[in-house]
Parts: sequence; C-alpha cells; structure tokens
Amino acid sequence: MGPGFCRITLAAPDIASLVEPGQFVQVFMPPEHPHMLPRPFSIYKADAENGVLTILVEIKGKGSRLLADRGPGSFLKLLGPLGRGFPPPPPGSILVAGGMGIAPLAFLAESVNKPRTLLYCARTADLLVCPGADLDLPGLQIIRATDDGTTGIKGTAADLLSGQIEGAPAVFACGPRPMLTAVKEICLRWGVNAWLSLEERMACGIGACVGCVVLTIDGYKRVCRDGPVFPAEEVILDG
Amino acid sequence: MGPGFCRITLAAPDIASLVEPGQFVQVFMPPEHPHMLPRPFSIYKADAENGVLTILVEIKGKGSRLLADRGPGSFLKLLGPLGRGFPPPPPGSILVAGGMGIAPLAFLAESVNKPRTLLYCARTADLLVCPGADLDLPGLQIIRATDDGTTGIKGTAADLLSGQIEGAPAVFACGPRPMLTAVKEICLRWGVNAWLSLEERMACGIGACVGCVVLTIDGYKRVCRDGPVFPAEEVILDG
Amino acid sequence: MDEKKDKKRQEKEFEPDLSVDLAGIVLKNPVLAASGPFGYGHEYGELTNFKDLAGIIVKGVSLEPWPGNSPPRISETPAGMLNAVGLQNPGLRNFIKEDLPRLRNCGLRLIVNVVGCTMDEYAGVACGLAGEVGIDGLELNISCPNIKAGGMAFGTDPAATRQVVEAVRRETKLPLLVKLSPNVADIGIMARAAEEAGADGISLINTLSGMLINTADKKPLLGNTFGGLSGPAIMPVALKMVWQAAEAVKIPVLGMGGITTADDALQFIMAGARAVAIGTGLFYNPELATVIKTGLERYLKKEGLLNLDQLEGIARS
Amino acid sequence: MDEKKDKKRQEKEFEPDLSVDLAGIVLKNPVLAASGPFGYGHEYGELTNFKDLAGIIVKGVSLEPWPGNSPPRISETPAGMLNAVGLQNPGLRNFIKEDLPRLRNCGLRLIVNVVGCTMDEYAGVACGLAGEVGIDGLELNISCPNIKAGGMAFGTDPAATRQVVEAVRRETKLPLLVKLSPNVADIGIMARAAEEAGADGISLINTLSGMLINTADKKPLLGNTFGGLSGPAIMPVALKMVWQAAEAVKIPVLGMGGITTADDALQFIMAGARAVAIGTGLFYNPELATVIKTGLERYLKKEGLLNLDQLEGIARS
Ligand SMILES: Cc1cc2nc3c(=O)[nH]c(=O)nc-3n(C[C@H](O)[C@H](O)[C@H](O)COP(=O)(O)OP(=O)(O)OC[C@H]3O[C@@H](n4cnc5c(N)ncnc54)[C@H](O)[C@@H]3O)c2cc1C
Ligand SMILES: Cc1cc2nc3c(=O)[nH]c(=O)nc-3n(C[C@H](O)[C@H](O)[C@H](O)COP(=O)(O)OP(=O)(O)OC[C@H]3O[C@@H](n4cnc5c(N)ncnc54)[C@H](O)[C@@H]3O)c2cc1C
Ligand SMILES: Cc1cc2nc3c(=O)[nH]c(=O)nc-3n(C[C@H](O)[C@H](O)[C@H](O)COP(=O)(O)O)c2cc1C
Ligand SMILES: Cc1cc2nc3c(=O)[nH]c(=O)nc-3n(C[C@H](O)[C@H](O)[C@H](O)COP(=O)(O)O)c2cc1C
Ligand code: FES
Ligand code: FES
Repeated sequence: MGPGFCRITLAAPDIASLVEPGQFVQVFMPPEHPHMLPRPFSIYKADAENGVLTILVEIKGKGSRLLADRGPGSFLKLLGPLGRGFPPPPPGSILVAGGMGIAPLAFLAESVNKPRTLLYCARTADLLVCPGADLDLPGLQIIRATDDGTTGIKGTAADLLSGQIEGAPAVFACGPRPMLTAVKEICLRWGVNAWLSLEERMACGIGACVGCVVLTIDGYKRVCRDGPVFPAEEVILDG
Repeated sequence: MGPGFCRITLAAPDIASLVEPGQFVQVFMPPEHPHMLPRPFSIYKADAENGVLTILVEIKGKGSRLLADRGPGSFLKLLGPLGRGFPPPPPGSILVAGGMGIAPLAFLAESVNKPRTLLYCARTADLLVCPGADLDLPGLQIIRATDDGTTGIKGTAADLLSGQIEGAPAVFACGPRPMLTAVKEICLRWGVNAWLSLEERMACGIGACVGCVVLTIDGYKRVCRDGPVFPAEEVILDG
Repeated sequence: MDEKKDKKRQEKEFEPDLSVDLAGIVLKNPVLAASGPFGYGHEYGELTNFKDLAGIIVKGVSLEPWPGNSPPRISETPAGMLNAVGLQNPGLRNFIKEDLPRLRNCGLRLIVNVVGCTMDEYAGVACGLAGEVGIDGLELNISCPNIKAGGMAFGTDPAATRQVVEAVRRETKLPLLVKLSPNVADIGIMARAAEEAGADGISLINTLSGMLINTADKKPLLGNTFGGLSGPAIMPVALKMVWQAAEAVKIPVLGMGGITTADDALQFIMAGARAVAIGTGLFYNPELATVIKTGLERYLKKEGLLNLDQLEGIARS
Repeated sequence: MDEKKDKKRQEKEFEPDLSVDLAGIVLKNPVLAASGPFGYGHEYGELTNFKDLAGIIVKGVSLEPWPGNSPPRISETPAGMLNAVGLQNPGLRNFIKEDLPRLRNCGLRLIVNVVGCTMDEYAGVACGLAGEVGIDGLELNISCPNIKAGGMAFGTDPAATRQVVEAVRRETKLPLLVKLSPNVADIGIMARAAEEAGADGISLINTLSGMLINTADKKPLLGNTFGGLSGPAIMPVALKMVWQAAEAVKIPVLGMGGITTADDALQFIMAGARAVAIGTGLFYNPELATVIKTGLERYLKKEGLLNLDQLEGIARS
C-alpha cells in the first residue's frame, strides 16, 4: 500500500467467523501505551476458514501510527465484531467508497455474487490504496474517480453516482462526511434506498458510554451499536 | 547481564570525551513517549577514542523498561555529561558499590592506576550484575559480598567496610540510601574522607528546577548540579 | 529465615476478605463501575463477565428524558479523555421500565446516579425510585460539568449542596452517596455540607472541566465546547481530593478518578477511600475489575492482612 | 489552480511576524519560559541557545530567602508531573545581586515572578525590584499550591486577590501580570478581580493541586504530601480557563499549562491567549521553544496570515 497506509492481518478466528460486512473491531493499543483508547477499524476481509481478519489503516495520528509500527508477529487485543453492518445488497446495487471507505465496501462487494458496481473515489490517485487484485471479483464493475483526475475519471463521488444511479435498487456508501451528505441527497432525490456507514470518535465501542452519537430523526443514536451503518433517510448529517 | 538489567552502549563522542567518573547523563524517552521525563543514568564506561558511552540500566519501572526494549541501532537523545563527579581517588582508596552503584564506581576504578579496593555488595548474587571481566583492572582488589551469602562474603557493605577501612585515605560510595548512611557513619567514626554519590528524582537534570534536592549542612542542594557526588560530612541523609 | 517461611505459609493459608461496607451497601470487594462509562450495564454484561465487579453505578437518570449534547462528544487527551455526553438518558420512567429489570438480575450491587437541573427534579427521581426493588443506593450527581443549567451550580456552592441533599434525603431511605465536583477551591467544605445534610457517603471525583480546540477548523473540538476530563491524567488531583474529603467527614468515601491499576486503587484506599470506582479505565481494559481485584488480593496476602480495614486512610496517619 | 499558485507564491514571499505586545511587554514571538522549570535561566542558557525564546519568567522571588520543601519534590505522573519545590529561592537581595546581572545580558525579555506569604511581602518584592534595570515586567504568583501559608489563599478569594494586586500596583510601574490559581470554581471572577485592581495582564494556569501515595511505604510520595500537577495531562483544564479568563477581561492573557507542541500553543491563542509560556514541556524537550516558534511560522504561512492578531480568541467567535 502507499505511504501513510498499511494493511494489518490478524489471527482472530472468533471474529472472522462471525463478522458481517460493515462491522468493525476496536483495536486496543499495545501495552506500553496503557492510557490510550482503543481505535475502531472496519473489517476489510474476513477469512473464516483460516481464522484471519484484515484491516486497512490510514495513518492519521498517534494511534494509527502505533498500530502501523507493530512488527509482524506482535500481539494486538481486539474487541468485536461490533456494530450493525450492511444489509445484503440486491443485484445491481451501487457501492460508493471514498478513500478508506473502501474497507467495509470491499468486504461487502466480496460477500455477494450478484452484479454490482463499485464507485471508488478519492481526492487524488495516491489515496486509492486498495490493491486492484483484491477488487478483482466476479460480477463487480469498478469505476475509479479522483477529484484531481490523476487517475480514473476526474470528478467526485457525487458526480459519478449521479451518472450511475438510474435504475439502481440500492446504494451502499462509506467515506468522508461531505461525500455521505452528497450521496444521501442524490439517493433521496432519486428515491433510491441508501445505507451509509458513519464514523465518530469512540470510547467503549459497544454502546455503553453514549459517546459516539449521530443525530437521527429519532434523536441521537450510537454509531458503535445502532450503526455504524444507518439508512440514509434516518441520519441528519449536519447535526 | 541478568534478567531485569541491561547494558546500553551509545555513540556519543562529545560526552565520551568530556565525562568524568561520577557524572551522569539524562536519557530522553523515545519519541513515541513524548510526555515522559528523561531518566538519569551514571556513566559506566566512556571510550573517548571511539566516542562511545556505556550505561547500566536496572529495569525498575516504565522508563527503564522502554530504554531496555530499544533495539540495537535505535536512536536515543542524551544530555550530558551532567553533575559533579568524584575527585581522583588517592592510592589505597576504598570504593563501595551497592547494587547498581557499581556503574559510577567501575568507571572511577578504571580511571586511575593506583592500588585501590572495590567492595561490591548486593542483597543477593543475582544483583551483582557487573561482568567480572569489566572489573579485571590492574591494581584493583575486589571483595564481593551479599547480604544472603549466595556469593562472596556474607554480609552488608557496612560490615565489609568496617573490616577494611583502617588505613584507607578515602572512601567513594554509591548505592541505596541506607547503605550510604552506614558508609557515612563508619567514615565519620574513623575520620576518613568519604564521597557519596546520591540519587533523587529529577526533572531538568541541569540545576534549573530545584526539584532534586538533598538536605546538606548548607541547606538544600541540587543532586543534579551540586552533586550527585557530595562529601559525606556535608549531606544529611535522613533529611 | 524462619520469618520468611512463616510469611510464605501465611500467604498460602488465608484468603483475604475484600468486602467492605460502603455507607450501608455491603460490597464483596471495593471495586465499582463508575457512573457513565458503563452505561446501564447491559453492553458490558455481554462482553465481560461481571464476577469481579462488586457493583454498578448506572449512568445519570433524570426525571424526564435528556437528549444529551451534540457530537463530537469525546476526545482523547494525553493520558485521559474529554467527554461531553451531557447526561443523555431515557428519563426515570423508561429507566424503571426498560433498564432496571435487566439490571436487577445481574447479581451486582446497584447504585443509581441521579441528576437534575432543579432541586425538585433531583427529589423527584429519588422519590420515583423509592419503591423499586433491587436498588442498593443512590449517588447524587451534583457535579456534572457538561450540562448548562443546574448541575455544577449545586456542586460548587455549599449552601445549594446542603439544600439539594436535604431535599433528596427526605425522599429516600436508601444509602445516599453525594458525588462532588472537583472544580472547587476547597473540597472539604463541600463534603461537610453533604454530610451535615444527611448524606451517607461521599463520592468523588467527577470530571474536571476542560476543553480542546481543533486548530484545523479553529473551533472547539467538542460539540458542547466544554467537557469533562477523566482518566489517569487527573488521578493526582482526585487522590488529593479524596484525602481531603476523608479528612473532613466521618462518613465513608468512594474514590475515583483515573484508576487503571490495583496500585492506583490502593492509593485511593490509603488516602481514605472505603471503596473505589473505575470509569475511563474500563475503556482501556474492559477486564479492569479483575485486574484490580486480583492485585488487591495479592497485596493483602503479601502484607499478611486479612482485610482492607487497616489500610483505609493509612497514609494520613 | 490559479488560487493555489497564488497561495504558494504568497507562502514563499512573506515572513510572518510573530511579535506580540503582552501587557506592554513587546515580545519577538509569543513563547516565554514559564516561571519555575527554567530557574533563573543560567542553566538552560549553557545548554540551548535562547534565540527562539522571547523571554523568561524567572522562578518565584520572595522578600527573604525561602528554603523550599523537603524531598522528594518531584514525581512523574501520567502525561505530567507533580512538583513540590515550595518556591525555594534565594530571596530578593541575593536575586538582585547574583541572578539579575547574569539575566540582564541574555537578550531576552525578563519577567520576575513574585511570591510572598503576606501582602506586605508581595509589595516589598515589587518595591525592591522597582529601581532595577533590565526587568520588563512582574508576574504576581498568587497561586502556588505548594506553600502552606499565604500563597493559594490570595488566589482563591477574589477580595484577597484585589487587595494584593492593589498593594503591588502601588509599588510598581512595570507591566504587571497576575498569575491565577486553577484551583477555583470560577476563574472569570478571579480574573476580573485582578483586572479591576490594576493588573495589566492575566497569567494562567499555575499547577493543579494533587498528590500521589507510595503504596510500598504507605506514605505520600512527596515530602510535602501535596504538590502541583503540570504537563500535558492538565492542558484541557488550562485551555478552558484561558478561554474563560479571556472572555472575562479586556487585558491580555498569557496562557500556559501542558504545552508541548505548536498546535498546543495555537489552541491557547485561539482560546484567547496573547502569548504562551512553556514549563514542563521544557523537561521533555529543552529545544521546545524552537519547535513551537517554527510551527507557528509554518501555520501562519499556510494560512496566509501576516501575524497572530487575527487568531487571538478566534475559536470563541
Ligand atoms: C466504525 C469506524 C470504522 C473505521 N474504519 C476505519 C478503517 O477501516 N480504516 C481507517 O484507516 N480508519 C477507520 N476509521 C477511522 C479510525 O478509527 C481513525 O482514523 C483512527 O481512530 C485515528 O486514530 P489516531 O490515533 O491515528 O488519530 P487521532 O490522533 O486520534 O486523530 C487523528 C485524526 O483522525 C480523526 N479521528 C480520530 N478518531 C476518529 C474516529 N473514531 N472517527 C473518525 N475520525 C477520527 C480526528 O478527527 C483527527 O483529525 C474508522 C472509524 C470508525 C468509527
Ligand atoms: C544521578 C543518578 C544516576 C543514576 N544512575 C543509574 C544507573 O547507572 N543505573 C540505573 O539502573 N539507575 C540509575 N539511576 C536511577 C534511575 O534513574 C532510575 O532507576 C530510573 O529513573 C527509574 O525510571 P523508571 O521509569 O524505570 O522507574 P519509575 O517508574 O520512574 O520508578 C521506579 C522506581 O524507581 C525509583 N526512582 C525513579 N526515579 C528515580 C531516580 N531519579 N533516582 C532514584 N530512584 C528513582 C522510584 O522511587 C520507583 O520506586 C540513577 C539516578 C540518578 C539520580
Ligand atoms: C463517558 C463518561 C460519562 C460519564 N457520565 C457520568 C454520569 O452520567 N454521571 C456521573 O456522575 N458521572 C459521570 N461520569 C464521570 C465518572 O463517573 C467519573 O466520576 C469520572 O470519569 C472520573 O473517573 P475516571 O477517571 O475513572 O473515569 C462520566 C464519565 C465519562 C468518561
Ligand atoms: C518544577 C516547577 C516549578 C515551578 N515553579 C513556579 C514558580 O516558582 N512560580 C510560579 O508562578 N509557577 C511555578 N510553576 C508553575 C509553572 O510556571 C506553570 O504555571 C505550570 O507548571 C503549568 O505549565 P506547564 O504545564 O507548561 O508546566 C512551577 C512548575 C514546575 C513544574
Ligand atoms: S463508543 Fe461508547 S457508545 Fe459508542
Ligand atoms: S533536576 Fe532540576 S535541579 Fe536537579
């Protein structure tokens, strides 16, 4: 993967056998850092047979750097699988991934066999870090786009989606908040069901502390337990 | 070295060429631990020619463990040489080392050629960690003792010193507070000059913060700058 | 040598008794889950087994449902965290209907944290809980820094503290702990006010008031601007306040603030706490109760002590 | 694209001006050494070059020499430290004779931290310093938690604050900063009291009162039992108090408490600080002033700002 990103593969048979696309794990920090909160990461791949999980990590701050710096063979404590994932995508669904939003959507794409389209977008080519081979799946059409046109189509996820949405039964999206806002707006306009995977700062990760909420039409809901995947029409993204 | 101890060799030409026995360095923590104070360690060996320093570390808490866990080739920031070391020992001097107190005294022993005696003591054999080869110096007589008799003579540093002090021109000591208290008492009784190297919790290590004081007959003095080596008659060890 | 052997034999032969009596609430060991981080217990219940926790102090319950603050509500800080949950809670009626039944049967002591914006609200919650089975005590939270009205005002003014404690005291026979705010100049005064007004125990500390700014967008990081600082960062402050509160009152003290090890818990006990609560530490390690309980047992064995009695406040003597 | 290029060109072409006017003390950049950790400057002077520091606030000076507290005086805490130095200092006369001459010629702004146990002592130090060349300002420390008499009492009572500030104000024409204690419920009240009494600026925060216990010997770890908590652990608390003080007064605020990066310093400025001071952070990195100065420059360039004016308090707007 490019600089600033890494892929971590973990032996975690229990989680690998239970996890569904869109769910995540809380990764605890190494024991030399006893006073840091665990960090949430979406499951990118789960190999139940071999009991192995993979996550993709963008190095953003101290926690992700610590995880990225762990050598092969080191031990990491995990909690999961957590949260509610995506419902199964009907044939012809569109998956919209912005940047690291690819992690849960690659998993979702892999989990079904029906025809489906992945719109994989980022600001610039270097941020489309998911290895092509991992996305080489039967029945999966992939359209790449970058805001600056350095690779694929020049344009945003919203531009792309607007061109593809007609006739799609459902949209599944994960990415930065502004992208999700645009996706929601387009889907509502076209009357297409959409599921959005959200991020929020977390502490417990299991629904106890009510720290990770997002505003919905039914009040605040916990991203870690009521989500991270929410129906687009329920969440109020600027709240 | 035994478990719970380690020897760290550092390339530090400036310090190695300046340092005198009894001086110490402040070792800063690795950059992943930006909110930890530096830790003071006595210089155990200084090889000015090759620009290399050695320190002996007893793993006591978080800081010493972090240092011990650094792999070969890693970078550590140092500040030093700091403090006032020992005066040159006259022929026939006695050096008293308790546990890790061996670090500055091995350096002192190595720095002169005259006949001198090292009393190297600890609670039990496992704590006499200094490699014999390092102490194989011309003119140095070594007497080892342990409180529990597991190696060398059975007895404390005080017992040993009482038996050896007659006729000695000076005593140089480093070790736990109770040992230093006993050494001071014996030397005063015999009217023998003694220099004691003290430890105290430090912050700046350079004399600015007045955090590391010991009570002396002239009021509080800074271990890091006025010491760590003090004339025995000056310091009030139970203050 | 003989002494050593004796000690070894002793260590093997006795099981220290960790139980304590906290203001009339008998705890099998001195480790409670602090109000808030543990929610209403269900979630952690699925995750870790409860067996090494003596009890749960549930999240603040108010008379009517409270929506809580707008996100972000949480941020990590050096050795700590800020939270501005704003006491989101389903309100008394929903708590009794939905949460209490599940909590009753988990085999743990149950203490309900009570919040309000006015004296009547506090009293109303206490009154509403009075008839309910399975509640072992109340913890009056007069110290939350994250709500705009009420809350903190009670916790920083001794006269107001006295009034609200008296008002609640009239409504309940349950053991009543009063949770103090650390955002005061003299905690002893507040503790005494609570004691005189009829509290059975003092609980402290709640979070310290704090904030962070996101320099990228030049705005406060938390949706609520201010939040409460908790975790190991604040432990020295908490410990001193527990020390001072224990000195000021005769009723027992429940100590908390940044506990993440058995040694931390011991420090609180030696400062004068009868029992301790763990909050933020649970986020770092959901099995923290077990770690502490085991560590306390080991310490008592090593010291040849049969129970914690002798250690309470020992560093003050 | 053109916009981007413009920005790039701009970044290259201008050198942002970091200078600020702190209560009449003109600083070449907003980074001072906080009172205490830096001592009287000599020691650090040998070690790091001073060039990126705008000034030094020297350690508290009292009328007569103070011996300080018994050791241990220091302990590391999670992301912070406790100290109970107890304001050990050589007293006014020795300070003037021995330390001041060396400080005068180091090319830095010099602010003297003034301490006392009574109003007269504070006034006496201010008076004694009045004739001395080379002092750019005074910082009245009415907030040290480590001395038993006086000290904190002034800092936690607005009336006492007012009196002591007035007393000192009468003795000095120098820019007068008043350093507040964070161990209060409402920092705004204290800041206003100082302003009304004639302070030219507010300086905060001093350390939070705290302690630790050594469970091995069942005694407080510090010789003085209580100490002051500083370092990154307390930064959220400090930032909030700076925010509130800046809101309460019109005079400029000097912010400090746990700063270890340029981003931290920026947060203080965005909360309303005119300048910042670094204390504990210097222990972690003696070159911290350079790190912060460089970081601030980079930030201003990136934002296309010529100076810090626009950023002061921007997060409050
Ligand atoms: C359900 C969920 C799934 C996620 N999946 C992935 C994933 O598959 N791959 C990946 O790289 N990242 C993922 N994230 C984001 C990841 O958790 C954060 O990037 C990480 O916690 C940052 O930690 P840090 O210590 O490196 O950064 P910090 O120093 O804590 O923060 C650095 C930056 O990251 C932002 N940030 C911190 N925590 C979060 C958070 N919980 N959510 C969003 N932004 C945050 C902060 O605003 C800050 O700007 C996910 C987050 C959630 C909530
Ligand atoms: C001048 C001087 C020279 C020293 N030389 C050596 C040496 O050559 N080899 C060596 O192994 N150690 C030496 N020490 C002691 C060493 O600095 C401490 O063991 C170390 O700082 C402990 O850090 P930690 O994080 O591992 O332990 P912490 O978790 O900080 O503390 C663990 C234990 O060590 C004690 N301790 C902590 N800091 C100090 C300190 N500054 N002085 C004394 N005790 C302390 C504490 O009381 C505690 O019980 C020296 C100390 C000084 C002041
Ligand atoms: C996320 C979170 C939510 C909290 N909610 C409450 C609450 O509802 N009522 C209350 O009295 N204290 C609440 N607290 C404070 C804790 O109970 C505790 O007093 C404080 O966090 C200090 O302990 P700690 O450092 O172990 O977390 C909350 C703390 C956190 C971190
Ligand atoms: C060792 C030490 C000594 C201090 N001495 C003084 C002092 O003499 N006068 C004073 O006003 N503040 C003193 N302080 C407080 C600092 O100036 C500062 O207000 C506080 O430490 C918070 O900033 P920091 O977290 O950057 O250290 C001292 C702090 C430390 C750590
Ligand atoms: S992180 Fe605690 S409820 Fe979601
Ligand atoms: S450690 Fe600062 S004076 Fe010694």
